[in-house]
Amino acid sequence: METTIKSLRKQSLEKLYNHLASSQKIYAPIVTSDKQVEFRYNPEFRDVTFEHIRSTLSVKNVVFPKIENLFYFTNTKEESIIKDIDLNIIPEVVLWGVHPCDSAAFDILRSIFCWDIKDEFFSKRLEKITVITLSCHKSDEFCFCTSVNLSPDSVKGSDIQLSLLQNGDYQAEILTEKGNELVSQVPDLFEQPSGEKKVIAGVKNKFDNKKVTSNLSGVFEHPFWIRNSLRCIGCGACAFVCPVCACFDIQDETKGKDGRRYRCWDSCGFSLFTLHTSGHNPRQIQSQRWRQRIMHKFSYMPDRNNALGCVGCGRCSSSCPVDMNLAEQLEALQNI
Amino acid sequence: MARIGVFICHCGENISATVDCEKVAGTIGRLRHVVHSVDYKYMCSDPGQNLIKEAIREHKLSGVVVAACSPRMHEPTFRRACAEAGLNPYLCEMANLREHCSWVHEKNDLTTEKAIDIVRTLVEKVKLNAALQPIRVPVTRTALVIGGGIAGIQSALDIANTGHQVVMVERSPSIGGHMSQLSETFPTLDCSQCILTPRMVEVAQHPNIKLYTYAEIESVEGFIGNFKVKIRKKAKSIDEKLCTGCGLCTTKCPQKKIPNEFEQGMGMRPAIYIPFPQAVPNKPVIDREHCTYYVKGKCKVCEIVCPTKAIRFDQKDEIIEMEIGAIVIATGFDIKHADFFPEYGYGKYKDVIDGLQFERLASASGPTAGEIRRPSDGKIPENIVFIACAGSRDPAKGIAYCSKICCMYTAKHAMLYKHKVHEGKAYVFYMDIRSGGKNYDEFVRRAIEEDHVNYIRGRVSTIYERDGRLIIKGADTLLGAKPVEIVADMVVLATAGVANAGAEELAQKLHVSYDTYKFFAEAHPKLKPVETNTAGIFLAGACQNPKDIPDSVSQASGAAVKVAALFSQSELTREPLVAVVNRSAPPVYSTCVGCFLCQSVCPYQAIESEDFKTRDGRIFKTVAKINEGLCQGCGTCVALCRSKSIDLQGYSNKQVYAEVVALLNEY
Amino acid sequence: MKTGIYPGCSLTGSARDYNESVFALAEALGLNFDQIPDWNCCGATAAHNLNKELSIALPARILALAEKNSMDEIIVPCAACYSRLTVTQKELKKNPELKNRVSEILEMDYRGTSSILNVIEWIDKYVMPKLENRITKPFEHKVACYYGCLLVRPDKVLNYDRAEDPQTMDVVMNKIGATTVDFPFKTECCGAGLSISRTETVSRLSGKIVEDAEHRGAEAIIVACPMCHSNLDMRRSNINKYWNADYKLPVIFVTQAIGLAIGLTPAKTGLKRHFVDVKIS
Amino acid sequence: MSDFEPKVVAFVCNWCTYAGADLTGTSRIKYSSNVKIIRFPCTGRIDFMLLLKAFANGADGIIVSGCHPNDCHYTSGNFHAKRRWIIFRELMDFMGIDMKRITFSWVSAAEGAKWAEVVNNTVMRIRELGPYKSYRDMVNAKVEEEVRNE
Amino acid sequence: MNSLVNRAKMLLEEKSVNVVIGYEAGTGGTARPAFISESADAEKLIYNEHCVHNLAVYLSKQEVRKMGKIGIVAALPVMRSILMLIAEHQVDPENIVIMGISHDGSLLDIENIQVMKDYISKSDPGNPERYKDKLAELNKLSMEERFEYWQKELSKCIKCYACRQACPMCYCTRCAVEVNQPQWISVKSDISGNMEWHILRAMHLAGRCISCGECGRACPVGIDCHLLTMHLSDQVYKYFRVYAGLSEKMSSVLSTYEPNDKENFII
Repeated sequence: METTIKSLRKQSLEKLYNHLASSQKIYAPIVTSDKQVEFRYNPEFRDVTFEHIRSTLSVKNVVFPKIENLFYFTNTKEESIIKDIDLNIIPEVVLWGVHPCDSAAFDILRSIFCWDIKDEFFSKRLEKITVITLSCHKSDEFCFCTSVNLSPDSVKGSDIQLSLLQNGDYQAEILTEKGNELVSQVPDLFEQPSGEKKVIAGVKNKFDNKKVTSNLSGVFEHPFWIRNSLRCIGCGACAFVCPVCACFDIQDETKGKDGRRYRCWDSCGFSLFTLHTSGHNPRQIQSQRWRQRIMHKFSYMPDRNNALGCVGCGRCSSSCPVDMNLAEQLEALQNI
Repeated sequence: MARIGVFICHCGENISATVDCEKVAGTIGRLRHVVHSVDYKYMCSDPGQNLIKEAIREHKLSGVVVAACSPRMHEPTFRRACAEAGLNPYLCEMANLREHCSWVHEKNDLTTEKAIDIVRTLVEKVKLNAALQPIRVPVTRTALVIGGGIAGIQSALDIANTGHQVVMVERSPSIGGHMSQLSETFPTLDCSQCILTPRMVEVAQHPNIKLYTYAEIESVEGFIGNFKVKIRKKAKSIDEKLCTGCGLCTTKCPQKKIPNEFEQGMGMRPAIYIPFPQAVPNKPVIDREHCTYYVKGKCKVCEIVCPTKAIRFDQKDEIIEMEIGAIVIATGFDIKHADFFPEYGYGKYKDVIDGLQFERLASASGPTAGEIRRPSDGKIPENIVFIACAGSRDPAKGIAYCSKICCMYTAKHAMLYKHKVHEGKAYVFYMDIRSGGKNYDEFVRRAIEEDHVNYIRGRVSTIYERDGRLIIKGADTLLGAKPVEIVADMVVLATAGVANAGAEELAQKLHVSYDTYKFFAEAHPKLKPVETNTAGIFLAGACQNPKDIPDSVSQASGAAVKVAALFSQSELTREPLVAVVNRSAPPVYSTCVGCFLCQSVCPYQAIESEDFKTRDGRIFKTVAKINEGLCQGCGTCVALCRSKSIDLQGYSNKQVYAEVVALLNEY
Repeated sequence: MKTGIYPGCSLTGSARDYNESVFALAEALGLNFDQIPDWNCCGATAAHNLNKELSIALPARILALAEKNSMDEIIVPCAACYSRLTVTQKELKKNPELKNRVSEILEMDYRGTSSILNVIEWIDKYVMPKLENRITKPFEHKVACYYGCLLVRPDKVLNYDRAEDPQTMDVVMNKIGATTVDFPFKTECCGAGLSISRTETVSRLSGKIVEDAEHRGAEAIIVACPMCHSNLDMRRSNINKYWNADYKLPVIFVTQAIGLAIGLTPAKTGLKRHFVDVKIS
Repeated sequence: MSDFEPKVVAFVCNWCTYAGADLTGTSRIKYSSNVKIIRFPCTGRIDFMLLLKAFANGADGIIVSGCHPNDCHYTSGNFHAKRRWIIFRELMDFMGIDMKRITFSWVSAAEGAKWAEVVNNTVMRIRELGPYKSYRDMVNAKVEEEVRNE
Repeated sequence: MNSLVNRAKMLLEEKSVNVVIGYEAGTGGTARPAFISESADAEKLIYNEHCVHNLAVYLSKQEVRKMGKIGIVAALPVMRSILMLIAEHQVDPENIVIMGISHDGSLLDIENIQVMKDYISKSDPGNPERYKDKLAELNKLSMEERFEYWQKELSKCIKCYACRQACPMCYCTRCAVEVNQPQWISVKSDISGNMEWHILRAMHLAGRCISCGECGRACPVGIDCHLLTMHLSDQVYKYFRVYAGLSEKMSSVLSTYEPNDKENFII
């Protein structure tokens, strides 16, 4: 459908939120006591923040939870009986106040989870969400969406996009049927556009990702990797906060005769990630793992999923204990 | 796929009276991997054991759980049975349904449920058991005895008489130790040397004993059955083969003013000397510290007079290396010397002497030919005072323990004095009289009643000299702590028995532990009084704590039996329940990161290190390695190891973890 | 390095002779030290029987004053005072709570920084080095050094000289030419404070000390404690009465002996004040 | 809580407490059947993680018992254990895990009666405390998005 | 900080080290660890209040070990970590040159381990002041409240192991959480799994933690996990009178014992 533009008064925003919150699960960002920005289910409107630059974690957990049970089993003397998970109990969720970079990640995740066989857990969850994005009117030195073909007000993966207007009201772009359906529940909150201008943050373009991608094909053995990864201490923070990282581990857990198989987040930053039973590890040292991380996002994925594995949210860099600044390194790679 | 057989024993009525054995067998039979589950009246009986053996063969069992009495009772029985049926014995576990269940609970469902839980737990464990092979360690059947005192002599002879080789190392020029210095011995008053010297000679002549005197332990490596020992043979400066021991050199040596150690400094000896007439070997050594030639660079009188030209001034210390299977430490004790008691004026007044000095005075072969004459002027003392517990049982002086032998030898001393100086008066200051032992108390009574030795219960505060006599000030606690003052001609201090000089150093060389007083520590105060913590090293005599002759001798024989038992086979086989540090293919080699904290927890020094080298020989990884000869399998290192790189066979992490889960969950 | 001196009551009273000898010696050898201003009683042997806090607070104040006047070390000629001050310093060192409490009581802060010298230590440290070719009249006499109790006991606290058969004073005396007899009564009790309450006892105990010294041919008893001195010297008549003897040998402070050795007059070293005439010089 | 039967796991060393418990049996001293024993060579072998696992798997109480100081069959295993437990308890307490639910004891091979006493007192205490629900709830707590068959 | 730069220059020029591990300017006025192997780059080195990372963590990395002689900029916590690493055979003192930084940020002259120990001995080995309030606050809570607190905190944990990776004493090449036979710690990051992980971590650091607080700082989701190890540091001192990282010879508290260790809970 083609986009319709409406405007929402500040007060109506609260009405809209409370309407949604009362009728279903809504996942919205708040600021915690220790200054962390966290998404919570159905928080009070007064707690919901509209000022955050980025939440500590992305919202990927709504479609790719850190723990996803795959099935249950019971071992009898003779056999193992498997019990599947009923996916229909996965609830509808409205994502509120998600920034464009995070919403853009959903498509990329889809390209990973459904590139050949459709991952039913993922796609079931994906169809259950409605995304109300909030375009960015603030940014910081870690942001670089503009360098990965996005912008502070891009509408990728969004059903309704809210943007702050100069007079403090909000503009609503209704982008999809899902969005439309939602609006139709409370039509009178949405008024005709006032013509006010949107407040949109500036995000400096730091590198040309095409250039980076083409450069990467030739630098696998380049000393760059060692030099620029010595600092890396090899934790999984970057991968776990990343809205796009989709690596997972599959585990069985048994207690007595009952057990379950689940999948949970994993990271290519861990040395264990590629460790073979033999003791051989194809990615033995951190530089190789760091290279893998960048290669995967900026070389392999463009080529295999024809999408960049990065939305420029800057979380990996802001949460890195030793300031491994991704954008900075990509910049370097562009001029390598 | 595991195939477990479970055998529930009724133990007659002992178990079945409170536990529903059929139900247990039935429930367990429904568990995964349990292919055979039965109950029977007496599993330990022959038919019972056969039941197990047949089942092993018939059902091709990969593991067996016998639910019966305590494993501490019958584990060996059933493991043997399994072995006989061709199943590795370590694939058999016991569930303790009797001591830990039927005997301690009432008959009800809970008790039966508990029984089921216990058995299930062992089933889950046994699934993870590994087929272990007993550890075989080769044994070099040669014993090393350190110290040539009575304890060392006894051990050496006993071991040698079982037909095994013995190497004896003695630090001084002759064996014999303190016992050779003693005059008569309590409680029989028979002459010490008369009973000792034959033993000394026996040692020297025994075909199975190699004797090194004037020698010390340089270093000890290795472990039980496989020690590598270096012995430093100090230069005696004579050729023992040529020397006939005629002693001419010793009479001609111009340097004669050296305090005689054997006489406890109460006589003099030359620089080339034989410690005492009955010394073994009876050949002189040159004391290079005092020999005029070594001090001034000329003399060599001995060389000139020696009829066989046996003197070797240029002789060097010699290091002898040997393989040893077991070690007996018999380094003995020493007594507290010197100005330990300023208030007693020891060292200041010639006539205040210690017990050993008195032994020499009383000894027929001593400086006074057995007459009790005081050192200062050779006068026979009319009054003599003996002070027991001079240092012992006196924490203020740092010696809190009782030296054990003093009560007896003080009584003996008093007696000897009275026998030699009939009109003399002997006083003994004591705290308590500790005369436990065969005929010991009778002996003390004799001293008091027949020989009229005057026992005063109390301590001496000070001794001082006045007009050539000694004033002893003390208290008589039996007379209401009345101060007593005695004028005597001589005082004998029963100074505390202490660890021998160098005991600590030796202990460190041998890696055996020692107590705060530097006495060697036994492995267990009650049940392993002869063993040390280090397998293959044993204790004999007063190196463990002050002991009298009978105690030393019996412990020495005890140590000898331990050695003989160890030598009874060419290989020693040990339970394979030991720790192992994991090993894996390169480039990992082991997940051990080599922090070696395990080394400091191990009570047995069983943790060594192993290097991994690159082709060019560069060490790139050093990890821990367990010496299974030394490891006793306590597993303390296992619980400590952060990376879980050490595991304990028989109680592996997988096994104990499985037990916890199995005990608490439905299966 | 600033040195202070704490005289205590004795040296300003019954033991003025001692005090004079110390100052005379210092003056003669050009050693200087200042008296601790506003010093108070050390509590001596009495206080700690009554009230622990008091017995600690009194000496603590003295030490605090010393610190306040930035004295790095203080000379304490009286053995009793020396004992109290040292005990206090040790006590407060191992007991911070008490330390704070004491500071409260005193309303002064106490750090325990200034070190305490007994008279022998002072002699060793300052006098001895200066004696080089100052000894004009070597003290060539046979003497018995009497240490008493407070100079060496409790040895765990003072750990100065060995409690049994101490030697330091003998060494000093030998240095100035004296021969010291082997004296078993070095640390025997002189009766101390009983001097007032039970003169009898003092006569008996001190008598033994004097007797043995004389018996061993000593020409004088050398002391370093006012209490010992008063018992052996001031009480001599009682002693002689008690033992009906006529002991004449004088009791001389170690500082006096040194004084004489470097040629100071008996008067200057306070010898004239003794009860038992000091014939030797 | 009348019908509440506590689950108590006992971690004991082979040489003292296990033998002691054997003696309890041979002396026919009765005690509560809620306790089930797991045998270790030495208290030094007992990994603190096993205690957590016991709670995680539904234990309401735990007993850890070995040789008295100086009686350790391996001379020092129990001393090391002692240090480990001193620290472990402080950590548990700091994290709010209830140490009243763990009994630490020295029971020698001669103290059959003491073993029965230790067991009964522990079981009695756990009965009063009730099931260790708060820990179990934590173990079963799920992640918001998690879907389970229950 | 010129003296630091010059020192680094000198060390690199005279080849007494192959690399200097220090700090350089990071994103948005912060600082971050830097590896300087060319004397020309020494200019990059800085030292200011942002330089908090415990650089000792790099010394046990195999790729760093391969570099041979290493110069390391070491403030107090780094020095103490280095002593621990030497004590536990992870660092060869011959292989490192310590560029000590005093509490006021000036360059120290540390020519050998002894000098470093002497410097360390002058400082308070206990937990840094800034953590004490929080510790006290938690200790004031009831047991239930503490349980609540930690459950809430640890539910945030995503098992990224930044706490482990940032810790110099967590140098194991295989961490216990990576053991899956048995699976001591569940891989997923649910509360109990997280709780078990942090208990394990704290226990493994008991008597070894030198209280630099890096684990807590590194945590991307803001869990104060350093309080666990710091609390144990307090306890270790309380019971055993020991602080970690004061000597290169000490064996850790849990691998040693005193027969008379006092406890009040064993019946």
